[in-house]
Amino acid sequence: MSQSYRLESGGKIDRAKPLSFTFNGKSYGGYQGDTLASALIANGVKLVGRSFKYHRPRGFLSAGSDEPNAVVQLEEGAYTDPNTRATVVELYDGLKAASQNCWPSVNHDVGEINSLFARFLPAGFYYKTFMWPPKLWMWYEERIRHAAGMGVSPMESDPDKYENLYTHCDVLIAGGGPAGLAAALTAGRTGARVIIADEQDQMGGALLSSHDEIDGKPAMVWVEETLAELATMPEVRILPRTTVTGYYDYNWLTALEKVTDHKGPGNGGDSVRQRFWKIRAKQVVLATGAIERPLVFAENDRPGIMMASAVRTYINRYGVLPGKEILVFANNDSGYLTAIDAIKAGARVYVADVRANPQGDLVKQAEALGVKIYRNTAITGTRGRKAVTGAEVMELNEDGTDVVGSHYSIDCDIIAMAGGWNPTVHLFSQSRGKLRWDEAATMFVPKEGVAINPSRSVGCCNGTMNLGAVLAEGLGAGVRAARDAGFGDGSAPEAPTATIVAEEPVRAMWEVPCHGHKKKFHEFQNDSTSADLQLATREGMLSVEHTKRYTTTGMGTDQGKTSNVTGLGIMAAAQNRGIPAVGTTTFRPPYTPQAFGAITGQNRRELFEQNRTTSMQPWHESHGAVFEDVGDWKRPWYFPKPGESMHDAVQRECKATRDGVGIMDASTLGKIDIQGPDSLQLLEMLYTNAWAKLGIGRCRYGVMLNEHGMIFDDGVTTRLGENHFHMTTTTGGAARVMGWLEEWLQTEWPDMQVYCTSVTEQWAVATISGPRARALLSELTDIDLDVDSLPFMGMTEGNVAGVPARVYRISFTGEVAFEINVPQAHGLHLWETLMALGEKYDICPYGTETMHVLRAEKGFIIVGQDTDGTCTPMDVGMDWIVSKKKEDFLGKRSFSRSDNIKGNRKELVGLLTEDPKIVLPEGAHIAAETDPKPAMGKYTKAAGHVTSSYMTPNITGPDGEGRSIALAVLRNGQSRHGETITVPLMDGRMVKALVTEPIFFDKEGERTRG
Amino acid sequence: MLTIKCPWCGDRDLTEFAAGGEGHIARPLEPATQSDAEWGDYIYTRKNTKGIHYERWMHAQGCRRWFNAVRDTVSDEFLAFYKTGEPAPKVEGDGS
Amino acid sequence: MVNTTFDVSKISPLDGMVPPVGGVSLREKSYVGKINLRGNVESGDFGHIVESVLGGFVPTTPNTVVHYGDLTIFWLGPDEWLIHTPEGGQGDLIDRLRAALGDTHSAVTDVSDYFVVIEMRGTDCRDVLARGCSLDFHPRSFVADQCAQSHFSHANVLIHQINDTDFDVQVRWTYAQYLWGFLAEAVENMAA
Amino acid sequence: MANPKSKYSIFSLVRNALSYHEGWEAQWRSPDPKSAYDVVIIGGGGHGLATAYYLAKEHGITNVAVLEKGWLGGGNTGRNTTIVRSNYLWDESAAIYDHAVNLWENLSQELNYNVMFSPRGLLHLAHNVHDMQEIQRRGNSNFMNGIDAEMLTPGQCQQLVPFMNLGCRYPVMGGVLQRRGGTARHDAVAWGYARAADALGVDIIQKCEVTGFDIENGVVRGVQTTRGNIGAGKVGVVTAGHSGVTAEMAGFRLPIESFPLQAFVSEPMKPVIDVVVMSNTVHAYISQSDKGELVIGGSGDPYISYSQRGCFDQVEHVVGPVIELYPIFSRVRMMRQWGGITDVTIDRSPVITKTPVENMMFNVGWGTGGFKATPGSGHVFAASLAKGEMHDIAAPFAMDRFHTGALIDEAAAAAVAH
Ligand SMILES: Cc1cc2nc3c(=O)[nH]c(=O)nc-3n(C[C@H](O)[C@H](O)[C@H](O)COP(=O)(O)OP(=O)(O)OC[C@H]3O[C@@H](n4cnc5c(N)ncnc54)[C@H](O)[C@@H]3O)c2cc1C
Ligand SMILES: NC(=O)c1ccc[n+]([C@@H]2O[C@H](COP(=O)([O-])OP(=O)(O)OC[C@H]3O[C@@H](n4cnc5c(N)ncnc54)[C@H](O)[C@@H]3O)[C@@H](O)[C@H]2O)c1
Ligand SMILES: Cc1cc2nc3c(=O)[nH]c(=O)nc-3n(C[C@H](O)[C@H](O)[C@H](O)COP(=O)(O)O)c2cc1C
Ligand SMILES: [Zn+2]
Repeated sequence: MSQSYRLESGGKIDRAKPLSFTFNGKSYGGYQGDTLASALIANGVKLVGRSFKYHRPRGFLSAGSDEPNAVVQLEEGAYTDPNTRATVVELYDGLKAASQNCWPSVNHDVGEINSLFARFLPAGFYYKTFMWPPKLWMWYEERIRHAAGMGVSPMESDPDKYENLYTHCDVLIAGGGPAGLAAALTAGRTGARVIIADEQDQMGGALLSSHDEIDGKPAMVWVEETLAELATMPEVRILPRTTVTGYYDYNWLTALEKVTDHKGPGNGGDSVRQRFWKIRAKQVVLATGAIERPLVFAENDRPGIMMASAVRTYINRYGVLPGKEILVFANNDSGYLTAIDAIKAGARVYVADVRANPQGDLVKQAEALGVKIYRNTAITGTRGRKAVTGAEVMELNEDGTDVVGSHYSIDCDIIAMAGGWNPTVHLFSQSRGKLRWDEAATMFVPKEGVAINPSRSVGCCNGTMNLGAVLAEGLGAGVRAARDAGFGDGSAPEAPTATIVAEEPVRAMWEVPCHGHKKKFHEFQNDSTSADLQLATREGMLSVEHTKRYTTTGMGTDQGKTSNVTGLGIMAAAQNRGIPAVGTTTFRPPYTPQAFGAITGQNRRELFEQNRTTSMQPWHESHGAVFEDVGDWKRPWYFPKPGESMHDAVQRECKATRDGVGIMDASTLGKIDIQGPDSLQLLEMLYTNAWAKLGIGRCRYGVMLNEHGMIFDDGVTTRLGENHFHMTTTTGGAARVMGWLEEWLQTEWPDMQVYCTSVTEQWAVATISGPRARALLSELTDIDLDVDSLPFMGMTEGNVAGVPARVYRISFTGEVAFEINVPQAHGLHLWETLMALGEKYDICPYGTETMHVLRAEKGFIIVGQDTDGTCTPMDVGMDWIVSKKKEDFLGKRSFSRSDNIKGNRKELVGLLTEDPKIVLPEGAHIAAETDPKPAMGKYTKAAGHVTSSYMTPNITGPDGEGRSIALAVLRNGQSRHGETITVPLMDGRMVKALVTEPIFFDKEGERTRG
Repeated sequence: MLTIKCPWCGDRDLTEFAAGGEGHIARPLEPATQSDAEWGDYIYTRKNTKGIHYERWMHAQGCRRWFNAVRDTVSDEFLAFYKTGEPAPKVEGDGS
Repeated sequence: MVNTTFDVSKISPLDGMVPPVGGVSLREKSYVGKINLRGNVESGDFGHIVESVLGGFVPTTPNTVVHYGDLTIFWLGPDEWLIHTPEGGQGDLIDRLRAALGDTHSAVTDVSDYFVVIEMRGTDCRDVLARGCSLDFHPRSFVADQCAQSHFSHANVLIHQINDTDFDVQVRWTYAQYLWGFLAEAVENMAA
Repeated sequence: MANPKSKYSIFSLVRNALSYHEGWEAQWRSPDPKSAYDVVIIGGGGHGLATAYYLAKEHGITNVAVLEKGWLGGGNTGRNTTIVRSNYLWDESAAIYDHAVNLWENLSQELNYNVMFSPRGLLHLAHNVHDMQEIQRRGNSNFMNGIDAEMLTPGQCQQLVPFMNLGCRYPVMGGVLQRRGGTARHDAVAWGYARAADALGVDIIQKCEVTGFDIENGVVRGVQTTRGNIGAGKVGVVTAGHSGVTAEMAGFRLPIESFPLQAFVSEPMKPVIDVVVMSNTVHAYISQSDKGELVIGGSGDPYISYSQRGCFDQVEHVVGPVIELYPIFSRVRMMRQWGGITDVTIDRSPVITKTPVENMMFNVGWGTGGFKATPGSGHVFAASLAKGEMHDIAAPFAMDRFHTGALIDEAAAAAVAH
């Protein structure tokens, strides 16, 4: 029989549904209902992986999400999942898994050599060595990096889909054991909205592995009945396979639901693989149970050394008896439950109990069944290389600090550790709850929560271990949570009767004594031993946080679920103080690791972020535009004709616009409609220039400053009526400016009578520019386009292409230009009409690049390119735009700060390279000196940098062809026109350029006004 | 995830709001008369209180109104919400 | 020479978007007229003047919707409302509002093309909305003719519950395709 | 009194192994505070410890105490994403961060403590034309300042990170690489400085919170602490997240606000990404620690908080771009998530300064990006404290810049500074 450890009957597996799978390339069989771990154990596999540091052989420790050892690489290729706990993987047909952190194989791992040197690799050894010779560190580091890590990252894109969603409820219950189910039942009965989530595939918690009775019937009957009643409640949602991973403020929790993982890769159909829940709960009930603690004894990490409760789970839930000869090592009564179930299942069973003379009910029951009990006994060593084959035991002295007498051997293939219980207080602690150390029970239990995160802990996670009491607590918490959320009166039904066993107290023994220097692990994944903890103490790492980081205790994929408290006990002893004085480390989300893809959910690829486009987009796309990202917009960058490079296209577009007519989509500019009697007053405060004299139907350019006096946006604002303005902003600045206006209006000047409404998307804007623009426009409107009727910086309304439009004579190119605004829905119509009628004018669509070249020819700045948040209007040569008369406007006061008036500021200039064919790279810096061959690094004070730089066909060099132009900021630049400066390039070239005024084309502006 | 009570829309997720920093900072009425130090303090200097903090929020993805709140910056518990222009409520534990 | 015979066409960002197959149907409600209205209902005549034009008072309970004839009026803020009119009806209504308001401090702005409205119909609307919006749409918390501005993933939205099951979602023009894609994927994921 | 320590080396490791490591001494003592010190440093983070070390080492001032309210290195030093680089835009910043990188390069040997400084290269990505202009400007500025910078094409970026999705929503248009940038082991930095300072006689006093100052006629005379009053000739305040609180105690305010900044790690994996990659436009940065976890961070929460935690939306804002840029990490799992308190100035540059109180200097405001400066900051601050005058490199960072307007605005041109 291949599954030689499988019991003939029993367990919640479906023997009628056999499954096959492979581990490390070898095929095995299991059943529906198995986990990968239970199936491997059924097949006698004990060695699963290698530990992090020493590459020691490791097997299965637990049967749940607390597993530190049996961590495997699940599946291959695009579906591979590193670091997957075999104990939570539901078996499916065809599953493939492999050991990690070993080479060439888990059986023969070269890394095991580390184990031989383990003595030289105590905690933190790497801080003490690898320093000489210094050059070699990077070589050592590469070795260290390769030795570390565990699983292997997927190297292909994830084929699976995920989703995340928000939900709200009155009562969220984390954990579906008896406590959680009881709470759900009573909360649900009040009609409250209840969510109960459990990380396992079935509800029932510990009852799935026990023989407990409720009301005289098997406890699972109660579970079934409870689930059946819950299923009738429309407001109750039951979420199996769902881990509550994070508890954030204001009772906001995250949960990860594994929707199709259990079906195997690619078998989920169209469904998402995982669903990430973001839950806002009025009340939370934590019913997360407890995690059993290992005992820290000599050589306690061999495969086959497991948690006692896990052994019991494998027997009762999965029908697997993990060993034939089981030695239970206990410091409390719960190990006897395992002993009893194991002997009943046919194993030979021994118990070594560190307590002097245990005589409780369970002890007696076990003894009666033939379990051999060694009282006052410690395990002092184990045998077996890849699987445990036996243990050495010795008697303890009176206070349990040493072992005495002679040792004797027990042959066994499983050692089941029952070291007591740690309430699963992770979520409670994440909610900022404080813990209390219960000395008698030797456990941390919830003490007090905080007001913003109302929760109740019930059952084992509250330190309540007895099933009857667990149920009573759950039932009570459910109704009270519902009441506090506004449902029911809070009175709880009587709890059913349940199995009660009288238990004797646990004997805390954080480190089990032995003779000699044998390794005793408290942290299995990261190979941290009690000696490491003691070393940390010796080295002065007295804070628990230091010890954690020095020894890496609790820093593995299990985050120390089994190791942390035992570690504290050992530290406390080493430091000669109590566990509460040592304290815990901080519990942080997530409870168990969660896939990044699930957190992202749908927000990926096309839905990662919006692609904002204008109504003219269909035309741009069908005419080959290349797009540029500007904020979240996609804007046409240039329109290459077949075979054209970007350079070719831009030169052509630049020329065509100056010579004839160009058209560009300017719809993305921010637009704000401003109305109200105090609108003018608002503008006077926002802009540096004066606005009072602006006539109706007239436009004016303005720059906006922050209170630091630095430019942060610019644009043209038009007076539409006495108290009505239309403001434009930069594309990227639209939201910022709108927010700026609202903030001042609402918080500083609430008495100003002004309303601002964003109209960015209301208007589609086509700008036509160039000497033939007027002729073209006159073909599709009866608006009088004559210079006198519609002068430069004028605006008029009328029909264009048959739709109502506003036409602004604003120009960013220095040509006669019309910005035609129509309602967005007509934008494409307007554009297509212009293109059709423009054909005979050789109309040329151009993108943002050409716009940038043309405006640079005119010396118009781009905020954010020629300015950077450290530029005043004076710095960019716009003194003219700063009113000297206005008493106040935002930012004005900052101009007179001492640094602003000390001189030597950087100022905008033009640059013309000596060689007209060299286009200076934007960002290149200007040397402060004129040394013809300066060395790199010499110019610790550069004198400025190039902000904009282009080749243009519109300004000719000596050869009659186009040349390069640039804008730059240069210290004292305004007084340096005519000087030649040097620009050292990163490729080593030194480029000479002439400083000019920052305007290269049509200096008088005649073309614009024409 | 903080829950913030917009005085108009009620409890909403933090994600709908823009934080506005310290509240009740009035812009000097006559900036021109301010010394460099006074002006610098107005623009840049903040109480940065550890404890009870009077601050501004804006319901950016909702009704777009600014309002004020009192929050303990250690526990992150909101102690009060009030509209712009209303006087700051006195809350328990505020020593200032 | 002015050409006067333009074949004027309109487009929407949702033209050609494929509706998903599943528990919720998506459809664009095309070319609704939309007016943003600002004013102070707490002092002065604004409220009554507007009432006389609209045929009823603007809603003053936050996040509610009223209907007068073929007008639907949404509360957006304590001094801000959105009016939906039938296609093309906004121009006339803006004129009438402005004329009636005269010098009363107010703002009346055409935002018909600023927004797009997506109709969501079907029993799963709440679950679809939950896939991007943090509001609580449970029938106990959100009822017919309630509205709310919020976000759906990265998009600002105005969500309006129509009846027990159906919702309208209004979104900015340039976010409409993104929102549609998101809603459609949510519908399809739920159906899978 | 000096405290000679046995040297760390492979030999001492072997020697101690033979005695089962029973022979290692404490890396630093845990002394009770003396009644007075020549210099009291407040804040036992990397910067405070480095300051104490250089005071003792370079200025012979060994009667020094470092007072730490919690455990040393438990502030931002112990919770940062460990990115080290010096490719800052402005000359003043470049000077101080490059001073630090120069010290990083020999720090393990200097301290006899392996701080695992790993100059594996730091790549900034550009995702749009504006980004390209920004990185080119910065690269050129670095070039002028003698700081290494290489402009990379998208293809060259791909070579460094073969699985990077160049064609993502905001396509990768290029990058700038600082090869001397990289990471260091955060805890080791605090511990290494602590051990070395302790060896020179510095008292490191943990669980000692400063609650007030004794100031007479504008001169600081000592500090009040949870472990009693301690006299001080000079006081250096290096309290990162709590700089507002300490300034308030001293009677003045700073242009600083304390914001949560969160980070997280994945489960450990075999080496998969060999450089540090930062992406300002999409606000995410990533590296892989020597232990194998992906270490990931982004931008801070927008409201002030002293709770060392933030809200989950910031995590979502970071995970989204990470998956967009590196789709292979979709199935990889987040293992732990945490937050720190960052003291952020308006110009994203630190405040290293004399104060209105005589003999009291502050070195704070490093915000979201001061880990990389640790050695340089401690070095120049120690010199400033020792001489009573600000070191040349520190001088531009004085707090009066917020009055004069001489900001060193690293925020203005680039979006984030980590
Ligand atoms: C998530 C995150 C990521 C980051 N990533 C990077 C990065 O990649 N690269 C980078 O360069 N920087 C990064 N930083 C910033 C960096 O961590 C900090 O700038 C740097 O560590 C500050 O060091 P410090 O020594 O000044 O402060 P800290 O290490 O915070 O030390 C200050 C100490 O002062 C103590 N203290 C405060 N008040 C008192 C008092 N009253 N009495 C006594 N002691 C007191 C505190 O307890 C604390 O230990 C990051 C920060 C965070 C939070
Ligand atoms: N003898 C003892 O000392 C002892 C010890 C342990 C348990 N028990 C028995 O165990 C039962 C305890 O009942 P209970 O309900 O308190 O605990 P439980 O262990 O039965 O249930 C807890 C459940 O919570 C789930 N869970 C834990 N963390 C979770 C998370 N973050 N998200 C989702 N699910 C999570 C677990 O999968 C488990 O199903 C009782 O029957 C008790 O008698 C007894
Ligand atoms: C660079 C770096 C790497 C880390 N790696 C791990 C890790 O491998 N495992 C782990 O559990 N935590 C890791 N942490 C997080 C710490 O456990 C801890 O969360 C962090 O130092 C903040 O402290 P706190 O959570 O105790 O407040 C790492 C932190 C940093 C800064
Ligand atoms: Zn609101």
